[in-house]
Amino acid sequence: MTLDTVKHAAETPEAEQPWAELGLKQDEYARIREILDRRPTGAELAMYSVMWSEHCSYKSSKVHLKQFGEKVPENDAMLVGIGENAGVVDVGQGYAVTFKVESHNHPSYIEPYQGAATGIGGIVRDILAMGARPVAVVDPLRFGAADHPDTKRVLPGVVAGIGGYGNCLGLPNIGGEVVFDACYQGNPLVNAGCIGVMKHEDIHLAKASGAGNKVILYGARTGGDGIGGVSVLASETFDDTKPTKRPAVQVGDPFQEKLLIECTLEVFKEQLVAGIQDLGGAGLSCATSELASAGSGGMRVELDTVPLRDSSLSPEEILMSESQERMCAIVEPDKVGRFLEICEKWDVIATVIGEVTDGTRLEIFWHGEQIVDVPPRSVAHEGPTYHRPYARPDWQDALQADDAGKLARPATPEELRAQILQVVASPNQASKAWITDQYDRFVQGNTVLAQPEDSGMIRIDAETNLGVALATDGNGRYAKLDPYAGAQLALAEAYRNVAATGAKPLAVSDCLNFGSPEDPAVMWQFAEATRGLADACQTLGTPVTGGNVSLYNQTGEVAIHPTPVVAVLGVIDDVNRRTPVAFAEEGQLIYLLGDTAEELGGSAWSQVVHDHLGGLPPKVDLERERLLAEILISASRDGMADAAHDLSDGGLIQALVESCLRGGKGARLVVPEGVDPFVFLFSESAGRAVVSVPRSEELRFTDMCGARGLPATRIGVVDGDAIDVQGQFSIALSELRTAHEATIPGLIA
Amino acid sequence: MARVVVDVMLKPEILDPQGQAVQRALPRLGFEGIADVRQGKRFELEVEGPADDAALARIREMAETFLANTVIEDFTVRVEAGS
Amino acid sequence: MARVVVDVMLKPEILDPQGQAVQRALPRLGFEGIADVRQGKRFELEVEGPADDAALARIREMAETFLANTVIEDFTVRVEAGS
Amino acid sequence: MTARIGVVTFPGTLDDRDTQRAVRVAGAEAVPLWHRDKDLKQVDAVVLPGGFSYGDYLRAGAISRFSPVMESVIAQAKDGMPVLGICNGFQVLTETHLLPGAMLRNESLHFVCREQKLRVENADTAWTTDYTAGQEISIPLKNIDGRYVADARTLDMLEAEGRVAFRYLTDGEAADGYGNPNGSLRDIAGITNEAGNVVGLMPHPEHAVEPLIGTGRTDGLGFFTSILKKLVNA
Ligand SMILES: Nc1ncnc2c1ncn2[C@@H]1O[C@H](COP(=O)(O)OP(=O)(O)O)[C@@H](O)[C@H]1O
Ligand SMILES: [Mg+2]
Repeated sequence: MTLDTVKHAAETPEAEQPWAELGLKQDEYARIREILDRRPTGAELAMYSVMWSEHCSYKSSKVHLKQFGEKVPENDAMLVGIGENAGVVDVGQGYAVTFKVESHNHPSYIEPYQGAATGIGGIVRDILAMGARPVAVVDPLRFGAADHPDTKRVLPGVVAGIGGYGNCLGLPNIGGEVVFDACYQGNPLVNAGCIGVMKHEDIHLAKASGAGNKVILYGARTGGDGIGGVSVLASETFDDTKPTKRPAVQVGDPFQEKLLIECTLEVFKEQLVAGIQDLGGAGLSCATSELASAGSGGMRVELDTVPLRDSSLSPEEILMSESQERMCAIVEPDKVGRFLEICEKWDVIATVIGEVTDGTRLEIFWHGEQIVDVPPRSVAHEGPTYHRPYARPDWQDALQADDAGKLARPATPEELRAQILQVVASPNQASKAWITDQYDRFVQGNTVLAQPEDSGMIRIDAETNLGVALATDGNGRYAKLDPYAGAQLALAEAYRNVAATGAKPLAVSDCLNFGSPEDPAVMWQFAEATRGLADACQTLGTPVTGGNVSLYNQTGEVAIHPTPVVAVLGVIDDVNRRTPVAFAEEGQLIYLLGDTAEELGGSAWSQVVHDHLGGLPPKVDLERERLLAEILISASRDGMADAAHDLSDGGLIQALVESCLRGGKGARLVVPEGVDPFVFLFSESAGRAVVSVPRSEELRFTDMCGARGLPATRIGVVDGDAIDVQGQFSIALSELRTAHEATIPGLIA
Repeated sequence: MARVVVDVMLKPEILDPQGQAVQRALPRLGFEGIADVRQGKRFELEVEGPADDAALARIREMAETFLANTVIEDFTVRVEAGS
Repeated sequence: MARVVVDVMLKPEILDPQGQAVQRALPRLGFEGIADVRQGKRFELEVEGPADDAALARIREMAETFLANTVIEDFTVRVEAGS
Repeated sequence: MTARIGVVTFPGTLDDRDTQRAVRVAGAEAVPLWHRDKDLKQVDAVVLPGGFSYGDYLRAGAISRFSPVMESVIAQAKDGMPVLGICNGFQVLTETHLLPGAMLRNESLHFVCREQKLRVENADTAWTTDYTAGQEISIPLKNIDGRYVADARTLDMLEAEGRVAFRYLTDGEAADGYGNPNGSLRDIAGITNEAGNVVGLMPHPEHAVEPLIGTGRTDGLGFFTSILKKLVNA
């Protein structure tokens, strides 16, 4: 095959090109021709097609995501906002923290182990590219029904992949989620998040400036893996009848990535890097065009210098390859030598593949012949924008009218007791230890809290005890009932989880998992969820610093529940003050904070006992969330509460069971006068938490709640080895433990 | 009883970090002249009854659906000589 | 170029949980009649030059000191037919 | 004057910085050692920390064993220099044959991360004098290739010579950290060489030296205070 050079393209305007196979629409192809004023070469077509895919260009979502930048709350913590590899926030004492959540959903369905592993690898490189040392990962996961045979294939593979990669990198896994629902059967969600820490002056950006600076590609050799993965894999709905559409999956090499991390941190430390970008989706196409687009000039790349694993790769394939464990750095000429030396020290292959020019074009050459000559912004930042039609689905009213309040309730204390055991043992409410015990949570020696605590917490300075906390949450059932409220509830829950550990919520990242944007109903869910999240972030003062959108999560015509996953980052001045979940001291008083209304729509109880989804999700009261968080943080700082646990799915009883089992202590409880025990235990009203208060602190604590106007109800005492609800029932901890802990191993192991 | 061996190797286009790690270590250990190393899995199956065509067909199916992950791996099935 | 294969298997007296896990799963997948499964490693080495006695001797030494841990593993070395 | 304790970094080592911190928490000086360097910088003892050196490809510890630094470590260990191998470091020590036996994939085939209860069986090694024989401790454990095996003769010899240094405690609730987490023969968690200067174990004492971090217990600190006392008093 002859090389399709720029010259050749100009001379052969009529040549047929496979734009449709590469996922481009007719008008998009026409626009490329207009931009270039000729037909694109094969290499250019490859670049535009991957970079203009949904996954890379956010073409369906960006008109909605704009709100995150427009409705910015007052918050001076934000150092780098949306648009970079990850956002950066100031956490004090000269430290900055970067964090982000991303999806690797589709690859993980095809090849669970490698899909999930490379998901961790990708998010870690994003964090590294900001200049930070990665210090922890989290993994919000969604699978199909727990008893479905395919879940037995997908879940163990995903978990082994996340563990296999993250453990080998030496990153503690400090949190995440595991949710089962039939709607994810053909489309599991594998989201992965990472936190990194640096000093303010170490922040690095993805831009290529300074004519004459060298472009260095370093890390793994480039192979034929994942070619076209971005455009084909991430933008197409699965269709079982077309297995040929499944491109080669990518295989990760965590050892290589560990070397890449250490090597990169060392070149940062010696200030050898003027700009840097990780290679993720769209590989070199993305890295070169984004670096050049964000920089001041142009870029020239000699593509034939790229070290290959497979010498038969064509230039188009090299540009599109998604081989893992690669980075691209911009380095001043006199620093190149030292840069290469450090790479050699870490056994990392590094090659100068080009340089920054004082022109305006991204130019790529193959053995001396020009195959790409494009304005980089047109590839990286000026892709298509769709205003997709959206409409509230016609079934939404009926769904909301199907009120969970009508469902049959337990008639006797015995029935209530039985339903509690049933809920606590249900796959979504059961202990996830079988999964999380496969993740290293101790490595790096800075883990203050990890799962099953409300949020993970990492000490970032051993002298001052400064720490950061991270929690991720999302409830697709709530979001299905009301996507606007559902997104806000996800934020509220993560915010509450961070505050429950004593950390002050600072900033937000998100991963928005939805069905096909070509379906107006899905697009409406997306629009509502982003609007809800943006509004709530503004109210709570926690800006969205970055995130990820994953669309086309559906099997055939059926979309997953809209699943916005929200991560909240918090800061704590002294990790000694952190509050764990466990009730550890007999005699301490148990207080319920917040108000309990009858709210069962989308609840765990309605799902487990009645297999029902309908009605409205719990009401959102963001001012109440803020007040609750303030109280929880004060209680932690001033030593007024020894344990705290937020209330979410499963309601009060779920939280009590978790706190009791974790501490190995029981609780004697009294249902407040005039309250229905069933509602008291199972309602999922938001804005609530339970705390255990030492008797000596009771007055101080209740005074504080009273003065600030937060309802605090004394509901019992830590005592014995059972959960005993006066006049209702008693369940031994041992019985609860078996119910809670046997489920997942029984289903999956 | 017959012994059937199923060899499972990563497809040639798939990255093989294990094989690469071995290959890179060899020169350091003083072993030169090895141009490439690939590492895979070997399963030894003891079959009750003869390793006839029917048995081999079943084992091939087993390899296809279970022993190998054909998204990334190839396999071969053979009766071990002398068994 | 010649291809030499080194097979490394756990010694028979060493518990092989990977092989056992495979064996236990087989009946559930509808495969009967497999009495035992052992899982080991297969290395494919591409040798520069001929796979003559000298080369094989070196590879045997490599297997002995490096590719296998002879405290727990046995190995065999052979030239792949057709190469 | 304090003791200088070397901590080796191989490519893929993970717990080197934690181990250095543990050495410092105990009051000794931590000296980073690099795998390509034969020079041990006149340290008084060496720790081979945990991680996935060379990705644990081939076998855990198999490739690291051949690094230049190990040539020196092996030679000096034979001359009596104290060496502690933690997790991956233990795997390296068995691969070098400084300690007998070998490590295999966990019986469960899964990576396991948990708080683990152990009994210190031998409190006379260079690394365990701050414990008492029979003392029960609880420290983090995290591995996928942690199943210790050796032939029966070797095991009998280890038992007879008191060289089983640590054993997993099995009679209690898994939730409380009891149980043999990986299927190690005779519940062996760690062993020592004949001279007592070379010790290897799978669990991670360096993750249990500060009250707030990890499990919130400091049961692992004794390893580092033991060696410090020995070296300072020497
Ligand atoms: N896949 C996972 N990886 C790590 N931690 C997890 C995972 N799934 C759940 N967890 C942890 O288990 C605990 C309980 O999870 P969950 O019930 O979702 O918490 P909550 O409802 O308070 O948000 C949390 O600490 C969470 O971080
Ligand atoms: Mg929580």
